[in-house]
Amino acid sequence: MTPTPINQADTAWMLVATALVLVMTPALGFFYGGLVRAKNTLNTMMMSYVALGFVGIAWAFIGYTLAFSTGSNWLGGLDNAFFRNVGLDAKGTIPHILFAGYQATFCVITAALISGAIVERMRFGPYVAFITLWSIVVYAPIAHWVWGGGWLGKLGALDFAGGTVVHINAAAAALVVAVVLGARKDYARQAIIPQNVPFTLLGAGLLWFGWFGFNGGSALGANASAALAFSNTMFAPMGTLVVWSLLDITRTKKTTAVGAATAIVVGLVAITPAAGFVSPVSGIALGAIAAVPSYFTILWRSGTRLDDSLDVIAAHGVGGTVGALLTGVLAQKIWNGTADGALFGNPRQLGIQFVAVVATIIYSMVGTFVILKAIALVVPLRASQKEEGVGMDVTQHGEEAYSSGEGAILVQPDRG
Amino acid sequence: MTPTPINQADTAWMLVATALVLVMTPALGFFYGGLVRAKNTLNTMMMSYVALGFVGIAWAFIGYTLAFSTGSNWLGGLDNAFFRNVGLDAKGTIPHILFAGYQATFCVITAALISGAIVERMRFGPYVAFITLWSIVVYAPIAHWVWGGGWLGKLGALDFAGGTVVHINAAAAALVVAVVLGARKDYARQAIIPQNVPFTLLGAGLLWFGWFGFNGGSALGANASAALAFSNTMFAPMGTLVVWSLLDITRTKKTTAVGAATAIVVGLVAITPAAGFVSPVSGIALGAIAAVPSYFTILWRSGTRLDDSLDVIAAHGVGGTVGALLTGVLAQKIWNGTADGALFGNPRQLGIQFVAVVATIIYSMVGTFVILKAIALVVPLRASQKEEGVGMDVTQHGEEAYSSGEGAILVQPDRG
Amino acid sequence: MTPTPINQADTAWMLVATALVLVMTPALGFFYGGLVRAKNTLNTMMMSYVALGFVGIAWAFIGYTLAFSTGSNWLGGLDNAFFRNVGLDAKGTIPHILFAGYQATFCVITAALISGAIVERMRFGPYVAFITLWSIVVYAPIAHWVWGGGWLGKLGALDFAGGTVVHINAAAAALVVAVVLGARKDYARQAIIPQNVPFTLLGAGLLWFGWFGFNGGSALGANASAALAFSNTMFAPMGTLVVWSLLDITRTKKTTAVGAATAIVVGLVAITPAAGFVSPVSGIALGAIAAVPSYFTILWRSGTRLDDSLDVIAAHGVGGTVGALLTGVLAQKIWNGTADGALFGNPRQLGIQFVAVVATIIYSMVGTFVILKAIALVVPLRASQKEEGVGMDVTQHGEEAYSSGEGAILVQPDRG
Amino acid sequence: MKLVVAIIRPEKLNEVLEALYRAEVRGLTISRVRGHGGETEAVETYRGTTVKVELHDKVRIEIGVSDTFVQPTVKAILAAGATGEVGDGKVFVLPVEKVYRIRTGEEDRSAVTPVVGEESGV
Amino acid sequence: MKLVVAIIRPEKLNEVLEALYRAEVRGLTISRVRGHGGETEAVETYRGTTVKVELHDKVRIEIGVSDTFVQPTVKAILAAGATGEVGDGKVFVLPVEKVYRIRTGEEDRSAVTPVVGEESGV
Amino acid sequence: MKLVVAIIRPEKLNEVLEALYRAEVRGLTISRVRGHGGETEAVETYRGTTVKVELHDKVRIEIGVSDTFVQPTVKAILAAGATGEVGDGKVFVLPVEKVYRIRTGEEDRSAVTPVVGEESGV
Ligand SMILES: Nc1ncnc2c1ncn2[C@@H]1O[C@H](COP(=O)(O)OP(=O)(O)O)[C@@H](O)[C@H]1O
Ligand SMILES: Nc1ncnc2c1ncn2[C@@H]1O[C@H](COP(=O)(O)OP(=O)(O)O)[C@@H](O)[C@H]1O
Ligand SMILES: Nc1ncnc2c1ncn2[C@@H]1O[C@H](COP(=O)(O)OP(=O)(O)O)[C@@H](O)[C@H]1O
Repeated sequence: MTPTPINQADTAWMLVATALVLVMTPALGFFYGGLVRAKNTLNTMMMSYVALGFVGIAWAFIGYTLAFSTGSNWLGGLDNAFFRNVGLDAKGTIPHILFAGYQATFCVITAALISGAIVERMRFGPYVAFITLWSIVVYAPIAHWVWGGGWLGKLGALDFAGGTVVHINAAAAALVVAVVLGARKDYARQAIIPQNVPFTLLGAGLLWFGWFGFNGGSALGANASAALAFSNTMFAPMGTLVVWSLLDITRTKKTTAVGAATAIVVGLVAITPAAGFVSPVSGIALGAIAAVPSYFTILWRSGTRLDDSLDVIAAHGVGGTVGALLTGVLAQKIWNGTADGALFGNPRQLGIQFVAVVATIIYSMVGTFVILKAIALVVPLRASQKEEGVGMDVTQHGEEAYSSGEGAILVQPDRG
Repeated sequence: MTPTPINQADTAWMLVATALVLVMTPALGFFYGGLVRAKNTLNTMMMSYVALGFVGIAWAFIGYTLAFSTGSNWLGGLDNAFFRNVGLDAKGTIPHILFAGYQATFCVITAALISGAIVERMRFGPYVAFITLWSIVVYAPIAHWVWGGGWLGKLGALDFAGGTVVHINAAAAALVVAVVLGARKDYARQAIIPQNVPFTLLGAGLLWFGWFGFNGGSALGANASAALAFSNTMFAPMGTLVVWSLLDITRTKKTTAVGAATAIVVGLVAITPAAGFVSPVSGIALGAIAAVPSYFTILWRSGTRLDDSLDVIAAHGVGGTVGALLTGVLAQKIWNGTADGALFGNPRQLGIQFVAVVATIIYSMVGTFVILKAIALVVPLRASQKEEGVGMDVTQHGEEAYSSGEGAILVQPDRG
Repeated sequence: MTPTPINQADTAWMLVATALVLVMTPALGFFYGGLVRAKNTLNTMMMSYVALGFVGIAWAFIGYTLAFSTGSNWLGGLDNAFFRNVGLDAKGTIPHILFAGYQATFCVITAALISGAIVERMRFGPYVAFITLWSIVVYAPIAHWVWGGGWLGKLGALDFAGGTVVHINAAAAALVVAVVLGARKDYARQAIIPQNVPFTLLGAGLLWFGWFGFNGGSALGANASAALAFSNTMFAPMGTLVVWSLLDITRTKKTTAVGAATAIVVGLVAITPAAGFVSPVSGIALGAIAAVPSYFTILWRSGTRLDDSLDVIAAHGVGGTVGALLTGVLAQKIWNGTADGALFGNPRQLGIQFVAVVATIIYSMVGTFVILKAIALVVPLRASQKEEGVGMDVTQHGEEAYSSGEGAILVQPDRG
Repeated sequence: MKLVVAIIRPEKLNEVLEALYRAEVRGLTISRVRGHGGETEAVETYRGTTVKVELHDKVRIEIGVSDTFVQPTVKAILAAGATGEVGDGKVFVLPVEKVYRIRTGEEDRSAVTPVVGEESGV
Repeated sequence: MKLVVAIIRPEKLNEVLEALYRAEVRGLTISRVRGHGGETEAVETYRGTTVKVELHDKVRIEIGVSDTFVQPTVKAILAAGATGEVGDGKVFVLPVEKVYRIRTGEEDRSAVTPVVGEESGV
Repeated sequence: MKLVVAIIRPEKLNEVLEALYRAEVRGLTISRVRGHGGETEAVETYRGTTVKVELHDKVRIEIGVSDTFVQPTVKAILAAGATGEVGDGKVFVLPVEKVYRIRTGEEDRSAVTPVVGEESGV
């Protein structure tokens, strides 16, 4: 297999971008893990970390080919199953295997994102089964629709780095899982307070860092498009953070750290579909605007019985939808060489974006529901009330996050 | 806007360098946040994180143009206000917007650095107002003087990555704020002990990591100068760490972890102005030498009434000054192609460096003082004694860093 | 010194790769630091951090030249002592000083790896002396053998990024140090439980991130080989993580977070020698297979009197050996352009790999033993029982990791 | 004067606090403790090591009350703290010789009678 | 023998320790607790949720003293621990039947008399 | 009924628990505390600041026992908790007026008699 020529500079950047996206999954583990109660810390983190194993391998075996190999409008073929024919020759301007690895990191984090809706109560085994199947049955097809040569891409839907494929998709799934599982037993009865806000801030900081690879890397090379996407990924969340802080101050006279961490993520989500399509100033505007609906969704949601525990819907669903639609408004051909949005004389784009959002939501919800019900036929999805009370760390993993070792008796090894 | 050609390899490196510098601000939040008391953790971290919002947006709107667009010897013009004319065409060899984004990260962290002098007592609103104004009124002009075509650059001042613009500047401001605010009520009366030294070590590790983008990226391309700056950024702090540890052992028979973290930062600060100008061996020497004055400044400072709480002056002021002056001593034309230092036959360079240091200190102190007093006319800068006692996390942000949720009663939402 | 031409894209990638490997040492500090008891947190972390000082400087002064300058089959010469003649001209396609810096990060982390075997009991001074000497006397020669033009390289031993030089080497040393020091006083008598599993997960995540530079960078350029090594570094540990989780479930009905973190490291270790030599599918297989022996070695080891406290031998020794040998089995010329393994018609390669493994183990063990005994002539290696009881943080560093400041009385400064 | 010391389940804390509130008990002090009783032990595994955790998280409540308040206080705790499963905890009533309010130096009965008044803390 | 149990403000701990030192009280044990009294409640907000934190950080000091030491001990605490604002805490004096020093098995009075002697701990 | 309160070294906790187990003491509650006694102080340095840490980590054990169990309980603690070096801690025996088991409302003796029975917790 003699590799066909690759562009070295593009390869250099995509190597880095891939590493950056990979680190987002641990970062997500910390973002989420800081927000739960101490007795569920490890379980919440593991919900992200484990995706790096099972979802990643599922991607290598079957997900990649379903998403990216030549196939129909709806699904890829099996040419690249088990990474067959995925070698060092160029796909675009970079080695094919690097492209496949880059895309793997997207699939992994998308699956992990869902966990925010179901922390502190879902049994770990069924969770692993769920995200693995979901990555194949739900993620791969939608990725194919938009990026793999499927119908949404052909329709002209703009999704630079995954507003629909990643964020809206994950949020739609999150909604379904949260409803199917039901609320935590203490939800809306007791105060459930973040155990470690610094971890959440750390997660937000590392997510931002990794997101440069997520959006900037989606240009698939070290080019002007990457620079644009990169800059928008910097400035849009800055705008979100400012507006969010001002909303916080207006409402409660205080800016919160959890709020700041949330704002960063919302801004990153919202700019994701738009990153390479809109000008930097539009990017700031987009980030600033996106703060508002997500902010108020969180306020509203916490008053309902919907225990979307870490607000996946508000951050990724609402943020992603606002971003996807505003992409259809603010896109500029002079910046992206591809298409204008409604504000620049092409209202049709907004319609296309709308179709993409709706199609993604419907498919994701149905697919998620089917997978969950299938698993529930075999094993119960939810931990018992008692397990929930004791905490998922001890009951699911046999470990505690922070331990002083008091009163722990050594049982094994007793051979020594 | 058809982009003029960019160098792809330079772009690849500068994309990464920008991401690296951005992550330094969260890293700083952890470095600082570990050193305060638990009740002020979030507030301290937020002082860094919030700069990513307000200072970043101020930079996009006005700071960048004042620093880098064509103007006078003293200040840039308004050509690039609100990122007007900042597009994908090349500035140097990389897209203009990427250059602007790279520089944004410098402005953000410089503002955040100041917070180390005023933790555990400054009200959050005035703090945000202060750093935002400061980034426009103090940072942008000084950046213009040195890097934007201003008088210090013309004079021949060598500041590779911001010894004066960033570190001395921030430290001079820190001195003024610390004096204007006064010492914490418990300062020099009670032992104030770091709440989480691992966080400080984490911050130091991530700062080092990010600093490779800070110094290496200041070459603005993937070239030999970047490699030199990069290597110096690795080896100089190693030298500092060795000398600092030996000083620690000599004085107290123990090496401290807080000391190691501090040494790393001091070494990084000191090499910053010199990074692309001196040989690797000179870099090690510079790092080793720089340990001494900062070490003893910390010892001395903690015996005074000057509550520069996290020793911004010792680390960034003294470290930065030592670095800036030694740049004037150790620079070598055969390594940098630009200028020799005093040791290599050009004593005049040392004089120029001295002028740059003094000018920066004076302007920064005056500017800082004026901004602070202006804000103090509108709102009090300092939290009340009682708020200080209770802690800034609860009083400024309505949150606790670590919570077990005991005795927390759910008030809202009561609609559900 | 006019620099000879470098490849800019290669340089861009190697700048990043170097930064990535550097961050692995702090990451290791967190991986290890989370696994010990709270009273030894800082000491354990410092064992990694301090290597960034002393070992790094030893490398610049003498280690690099012994490893990489022209010399005999057994050892390099002194041409590059104190970085003489290490400038900006190209070594391969990147600046020489960048190459030297990249290699420095390998030496640093290898030394730090050893500390996992001796936490919670070794005095800090002797430890620093030990790793510094070790990096010169043991690491530099072995690196020379394999990568610096020495006999193992000439023999045709395949070690892409350090399976023998780094991991087996460190593990062999770890075994000797653990035996020489003896077990912790509480070992196998009390339950010794990880103080902060999230730190361990954080460390594992950042190690993975940094390892992309470790393996991907070992291609020394942004080329197809880097892409292959990079992808294997992603997918192999995914395979390990899956198998490890399944072993955990089979044995205890629970997947553990400490196990997941360990699995990631084991997978990374195992793929290290093979990364650029085997196909992605072979990489996954290699990662999956490597889980088994390390898993059972940990189980077995904890039942013995060998207090290899954080299982350096199981993770790095066994994992590295499995990887090195499987490299000799699974290597494919069509992927690496260099050599086939046993499975592809070249059984001799397996023999060569075996020689490399055995030679490394023997030299490392002997060298380690001699250094330790030499130091022990001058100072005791081990803390007293009482110091061990009180904890190494207070006794070796005069600090506590987490402090609330209760009952701490300010002694100095009393001048103020 | 008596000191009522109760060991309860952490998850029952809020209910107990509410019950005490309704019983007009205003002042109390709590701390996190770990207890051993008839509860099943948890088994944890860390790498090769298996560990039996014999102690369970509990909350200790300490309430100084004047004699007439002892019965209502104990009743409130018993009612709100019970789940019926092993591990609910215990209540101890200890005799107290003297109580002082630090702020005023008041003694005994008046030391534990709450003053609703000027602000303090946050 | 008596056991003096004091609940004080954490920020007053150092002053109280010093006062006790001057009163020649040498042995004591402290723990972090959280208390509820007349203090104003703190309101915190986490995303959409508003929470009222009714418990305030306090420090609990436990001091075993022989009878003649009770008054000086209590006085020291009252003097050093008071700020005059609600939330200063309480002191309870409990009867003790027996005290042992674990190291020697000594009982009662001699069990709480400090020995300044050989080293221990660090 | 009595309440035995012991302050011991953390590193001795496991041995003491075992000794209590052998003495057939089943129920107890522990908490992390910090103590001051005759122990040497630790000196710590943070940047320019030197600090004397006067408090040492200890564990507090609280055991409600019926009168006949007091002696065995105390003996077990004294035997297992002693190292002979300063800092081993103290045992206090306090009178108790009443004990309740929260789960059942049982009182006194039967409140502290362990039931080995149905599961609970994990
Ligand atoms: N004798 C005792 N002294 C002190 N605390 C006790 C005693 N017995 C039980 N406890 C505390 O009460 C908790 C529950 O006790 P347990 O006997 O298991 O419950 P139950 O009373 O429901 O049978 C224990 O975890 C421990 O904290
Ligand atoms: N009856 C009580 N029993 C136990 N602790 C109490 C009692 N009353 C108050 N406390 C403790 O004392 C602290 C301060 O009490 P509070 O009544 O607010 O103060 P003050 O005595 O100044 O009016 C509380 O936070 C609580 O920890
Ligand atoms: N009078 C006391 N009241 C309460 N706790 C005490 C008292 N004296 C000692 N302690 C506790 O016992 C621990 C050891 O006490 P110390 O007097 O140093 O030991 P020893 O009894 O071995 O001389 C102290 O750290 C403290 O926690």
